[in-house]
Amino acid sequence: MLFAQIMVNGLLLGGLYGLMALGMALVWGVLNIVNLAHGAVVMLGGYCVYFLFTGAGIDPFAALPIAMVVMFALGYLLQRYVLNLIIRSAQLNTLLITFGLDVVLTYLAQLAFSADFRAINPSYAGANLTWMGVTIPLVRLGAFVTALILAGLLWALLQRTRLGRAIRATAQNLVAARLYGVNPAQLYAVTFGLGAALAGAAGGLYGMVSQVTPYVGAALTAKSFVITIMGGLENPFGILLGGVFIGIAEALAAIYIGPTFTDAISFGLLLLILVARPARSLRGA
Amino acid sequence: MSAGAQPMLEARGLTRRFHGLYAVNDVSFTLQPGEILGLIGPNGAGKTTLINLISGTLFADQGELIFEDRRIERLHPYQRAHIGIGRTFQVMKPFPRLSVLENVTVGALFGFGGGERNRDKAREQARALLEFTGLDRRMDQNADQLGGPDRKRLELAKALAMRPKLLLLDEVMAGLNHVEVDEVVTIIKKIRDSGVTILVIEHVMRAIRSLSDRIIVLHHGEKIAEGLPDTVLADARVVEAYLGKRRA
Amino acid sequence: MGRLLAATLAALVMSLPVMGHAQTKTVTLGAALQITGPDGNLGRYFRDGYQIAVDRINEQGGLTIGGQNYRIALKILDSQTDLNLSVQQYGQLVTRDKVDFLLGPYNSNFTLNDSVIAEKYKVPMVSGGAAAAQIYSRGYKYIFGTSPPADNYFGSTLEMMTKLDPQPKKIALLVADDAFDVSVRAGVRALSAKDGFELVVDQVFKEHNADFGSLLSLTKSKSPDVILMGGHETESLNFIRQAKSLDVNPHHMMALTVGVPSADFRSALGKDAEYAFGMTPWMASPVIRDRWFGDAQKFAELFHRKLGYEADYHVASAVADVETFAYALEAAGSLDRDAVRDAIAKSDFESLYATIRYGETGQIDIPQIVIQVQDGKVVPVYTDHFLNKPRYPVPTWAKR
Amino acid sequence: MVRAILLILAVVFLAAAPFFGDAVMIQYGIDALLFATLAQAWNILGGFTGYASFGNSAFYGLGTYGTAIAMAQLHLPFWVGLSLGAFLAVLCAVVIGLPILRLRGHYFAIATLGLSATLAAIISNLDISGRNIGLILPLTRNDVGFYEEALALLVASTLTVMWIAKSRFGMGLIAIREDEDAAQVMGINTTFYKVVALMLSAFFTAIAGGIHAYWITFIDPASAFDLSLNVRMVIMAMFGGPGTVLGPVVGSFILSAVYDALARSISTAAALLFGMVIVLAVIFMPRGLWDLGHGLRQVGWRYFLQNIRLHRL
Repeated sequence: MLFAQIMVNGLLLGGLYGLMALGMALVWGVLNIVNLAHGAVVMLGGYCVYFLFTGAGIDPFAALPIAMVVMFALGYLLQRYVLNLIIRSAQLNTLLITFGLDVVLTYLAQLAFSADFRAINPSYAGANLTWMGVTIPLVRLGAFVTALILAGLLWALLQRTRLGRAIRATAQNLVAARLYGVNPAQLYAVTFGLGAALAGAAGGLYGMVSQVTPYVGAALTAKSFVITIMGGLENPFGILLGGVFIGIAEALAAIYIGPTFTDAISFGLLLLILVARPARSLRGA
Repeated sequence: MSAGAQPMLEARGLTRRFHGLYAVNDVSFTLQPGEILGLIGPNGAGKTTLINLISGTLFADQGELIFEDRRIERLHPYQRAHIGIGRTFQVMKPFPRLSVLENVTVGALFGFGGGERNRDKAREQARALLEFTGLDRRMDQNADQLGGPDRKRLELAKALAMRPKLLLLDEVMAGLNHVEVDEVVTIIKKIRDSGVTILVIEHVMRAIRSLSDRIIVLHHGEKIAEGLPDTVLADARVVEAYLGKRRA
Repeated sequence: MGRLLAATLAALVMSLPVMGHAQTKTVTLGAALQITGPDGNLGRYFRDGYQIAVDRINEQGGLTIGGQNYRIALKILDSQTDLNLSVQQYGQLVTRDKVDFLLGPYNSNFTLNDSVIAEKYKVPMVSGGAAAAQIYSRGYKYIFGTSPPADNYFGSTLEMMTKLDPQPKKIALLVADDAFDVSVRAGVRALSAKDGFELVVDQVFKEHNADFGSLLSLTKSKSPDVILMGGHETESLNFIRQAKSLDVNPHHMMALTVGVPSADFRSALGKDAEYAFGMTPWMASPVIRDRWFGDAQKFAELFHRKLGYEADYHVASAVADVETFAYALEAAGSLDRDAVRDAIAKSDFESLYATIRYGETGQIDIPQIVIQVQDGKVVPVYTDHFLNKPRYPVPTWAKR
Repeated sequence: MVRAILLILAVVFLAAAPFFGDAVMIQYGIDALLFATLAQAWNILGGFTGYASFGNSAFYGLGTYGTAIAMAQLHLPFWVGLSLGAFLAVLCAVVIGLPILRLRGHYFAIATLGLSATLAAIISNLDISGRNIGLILPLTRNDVGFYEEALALLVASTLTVMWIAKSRFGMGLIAIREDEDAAQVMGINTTFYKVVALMLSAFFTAIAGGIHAYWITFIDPASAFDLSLNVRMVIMAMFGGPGTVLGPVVGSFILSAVYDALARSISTAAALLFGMVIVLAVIFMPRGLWDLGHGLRQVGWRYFLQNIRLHRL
């Protein structure tokens, strides 16, 4: 019974992890930017939902789309007017600039919202249902389903729409993208915006199961890294699967190895996977 | 090609697949000391892959490579460079933010036998080679500021600086005008006369005909013809596979 | 540059009144606090606590040291929760800003590092926010602390548990792996062996852990009577919310080392904070007398009026730190650091925080008052006897 | 020649500085010198081969813990601790360097990041390293001594880089940075070269960590394996000029001073401004001060616009 419960915990948590990594994987795969400010955007999404909930009384799940729009706008502007300026610069420079952005966003959040922690706490936050002796927290279930829906939407967008095809073509090479008649600067900004929107949704959900402070970003960025590497850059559902894998691995490790080993496990797995993969398949990316 | 002569390089049944498709399939040939062997074939025939297999940039899935009595198919690229195999790249790989002189100095510092240990001496050797290839005017420019023809020359000078016994040339004349092609042909002949064995991939037929002692033809990864230039270029299969395709 | 200028001007203006009284001298206390950065929400308690104490003492005529009238000045720097910067800033306070004495930063880790500066330069430091045993067990002579020892945090809670009906037997103990909480754990293990409690769960989790799913499920499967949890506020908050969503109910009660006394924490939890047991070494009670503020309750009211939020034990502890210097300076009769250091070691006075007496190692030892959230308010329940009736046993999440 | 004399004068000046400056200057100096060493050590691999390591904080942590374990747990002298730390770091560089130096670009960066996080997590679970609580080293009141040690280490690492920049070995590293495939076929044993560069980098980083540990007297996993420390090494090296001899040193001195001044005068917004400085620096001078110097001399202020034109989409 404990085992089943642990598996369910890991699965549900993993869905949220996966959603968190989805935006990072999209931006990484298409724009070849490893966005160190990703966690900061997740954090801002959390604040967004928090204020919509406490300030305007909007249900947190209903507030998710609004937060996504706001984060899309932020992501669009960041890419269009900052990141696009250095996109052809050395690869390390994209890491550095997104690190700088992470610092800026974090400290702006600290100035605007203070270091107090904010939990998004709707009346049903602690509700759960029991099924065959396993307790399923409703909010986490909701988060998991949301992750599935958003991954599905992203998949459909990439596969079924003209915009999506242009984005995928960009991932292959920039020249191909021009054939779709899309302005690459615009396309880059839209892609980054989509990534930010997904991060924003993840942030809202994260605030419901945990809490938001200006400083949660770095840990979430690190987690997203691990999952992105696990899931690969190709398929949104692969990313979700990566998240679930890490979620379950951590949940099991906490019980059967020791709760202080969760980080050792997830980062150890990251290292192992990178080292074990055939070198050629990782080259140049 | 007398049976008694010791070949510089011998390939036996070289095979390399990508995602299940054969890029090079069961190719065998020999290369005699002091010879210039032309390697031709249509785009995608596996020419560059073959050079990659010889230089070690890629490992063969099957087959043997014998260089001067020595099995080399499992050697790393740098080890092959140390025993005297040098190459150029079709997609040129200069060190973009180094000067032309430094680019060539790298070749002299490493290459055959591990190269020259002293950086000053290596630089002197490089300077001499730049004069030989006609690049001495551009010595202090960064490699990424060179135009196409000069880049080709640089590619050649870098490979020569390694003092190779066997030189693999991958389309060093593509994009050059007539005058420039003739210059390069002269240079290559001079290189051969200095005792270097050469394998050359080329699309410029005029050049390949005048350069090569022998020619082999690849098509879909397989060797379809081998022999003297005039004979091979008249071969019906070659005309169909290669020339025919070019005209289409 | 403009800001720098403004800051300089402000400093000049502030120092004007002092210059006005030719006979009044100044003694300066310095601290590098976590005003911004991840610890910013607790760092500000210390900033505000130090400031209100200094202001109050000055308003009431300052101090008389060796027959000379003194005012206290306070120099506070923001370490931005950057450990390296914090050490540097303490060095700067001592050697460049020439402060006379040091007040501590928040949290054990920073104090461990910063007290090295105090020891190096032989400047007494009184710290209000560091309980870990390690700080005081190094044999350092210049560090004093007004946080009670971590290993006794659950002491009064366990004592209370022996007197409750129904009597709890099985304890689930979950603590973070930082210095403070590991000391807490050692204390609970020793005490529960003595009092005959059984530790059915005894787990250490990673500091800053955000997900307690596995640990809570494990706890649930062992059906303990009591859950004792030790971690930072963020961890405690996650722990309670996730306990609810996973329907984890100890049979009788749940108690936490930190969080319950802080308004920020309770408001983030809302109704879910109800029934939680916690602890504080301090309550805003009118029976605790103080030379400058009258009593603890009056202090709390003044603090709320001035700062707009509720004082908790961090603030009271910070005030006690300043008062320690006030008393010690008057006792020493000079600003000589070694004389003041010896006077601090001999401290024995009533403050709004507690009776201040430093032990052998320099750390104060005062009991924790067990508190419980009842109808949204913090109610003191137990010290060495019951103060108020605890709501016990605690109902399950479903029955609330 | 003039340059050599100037450099020697600069070192003599720095060595004499603590006898004239006050205690804060010395303290600030120790930090700045150690940071410069870290930037210089990062430069050996990152600047010359272009492999951006985020695992130097792992070497720093190993140096820190080697020293601390030797001194606090085994009661051995400082120099034994330093050697132990350096040995552990260099060993780690060899063992882990072989597999991860095959990875390129972002994948290498992330693998090294994973290395650092994994080591931190392991250290925080070991008894000998004091678990997550950390270790306390004996207190020494000798900041001038620490200052001179830090300076000596910086000089040693800079001399090493100077040698690299002039040697055949360094030429090999640079060739790897410029085009690794080409470097290989030209006869450079790229794996060997990269591993040696990583080992050198690990060595100096670990020693810096050990000195810092003894100076600060308290270490724990969070401070020993601090990722932001690694990011600072990268920023300082990049700001000064990666792959140059003095760029990382000058860059880190300038950034340390800027950060210090910001933190002192406008405390609260310092980190925010520092973040903005990074963003602006990447946009307007992506190749560091050295290149900026050349660029300004050649094209003046248009250098900044030229960078944008060169690197924008």
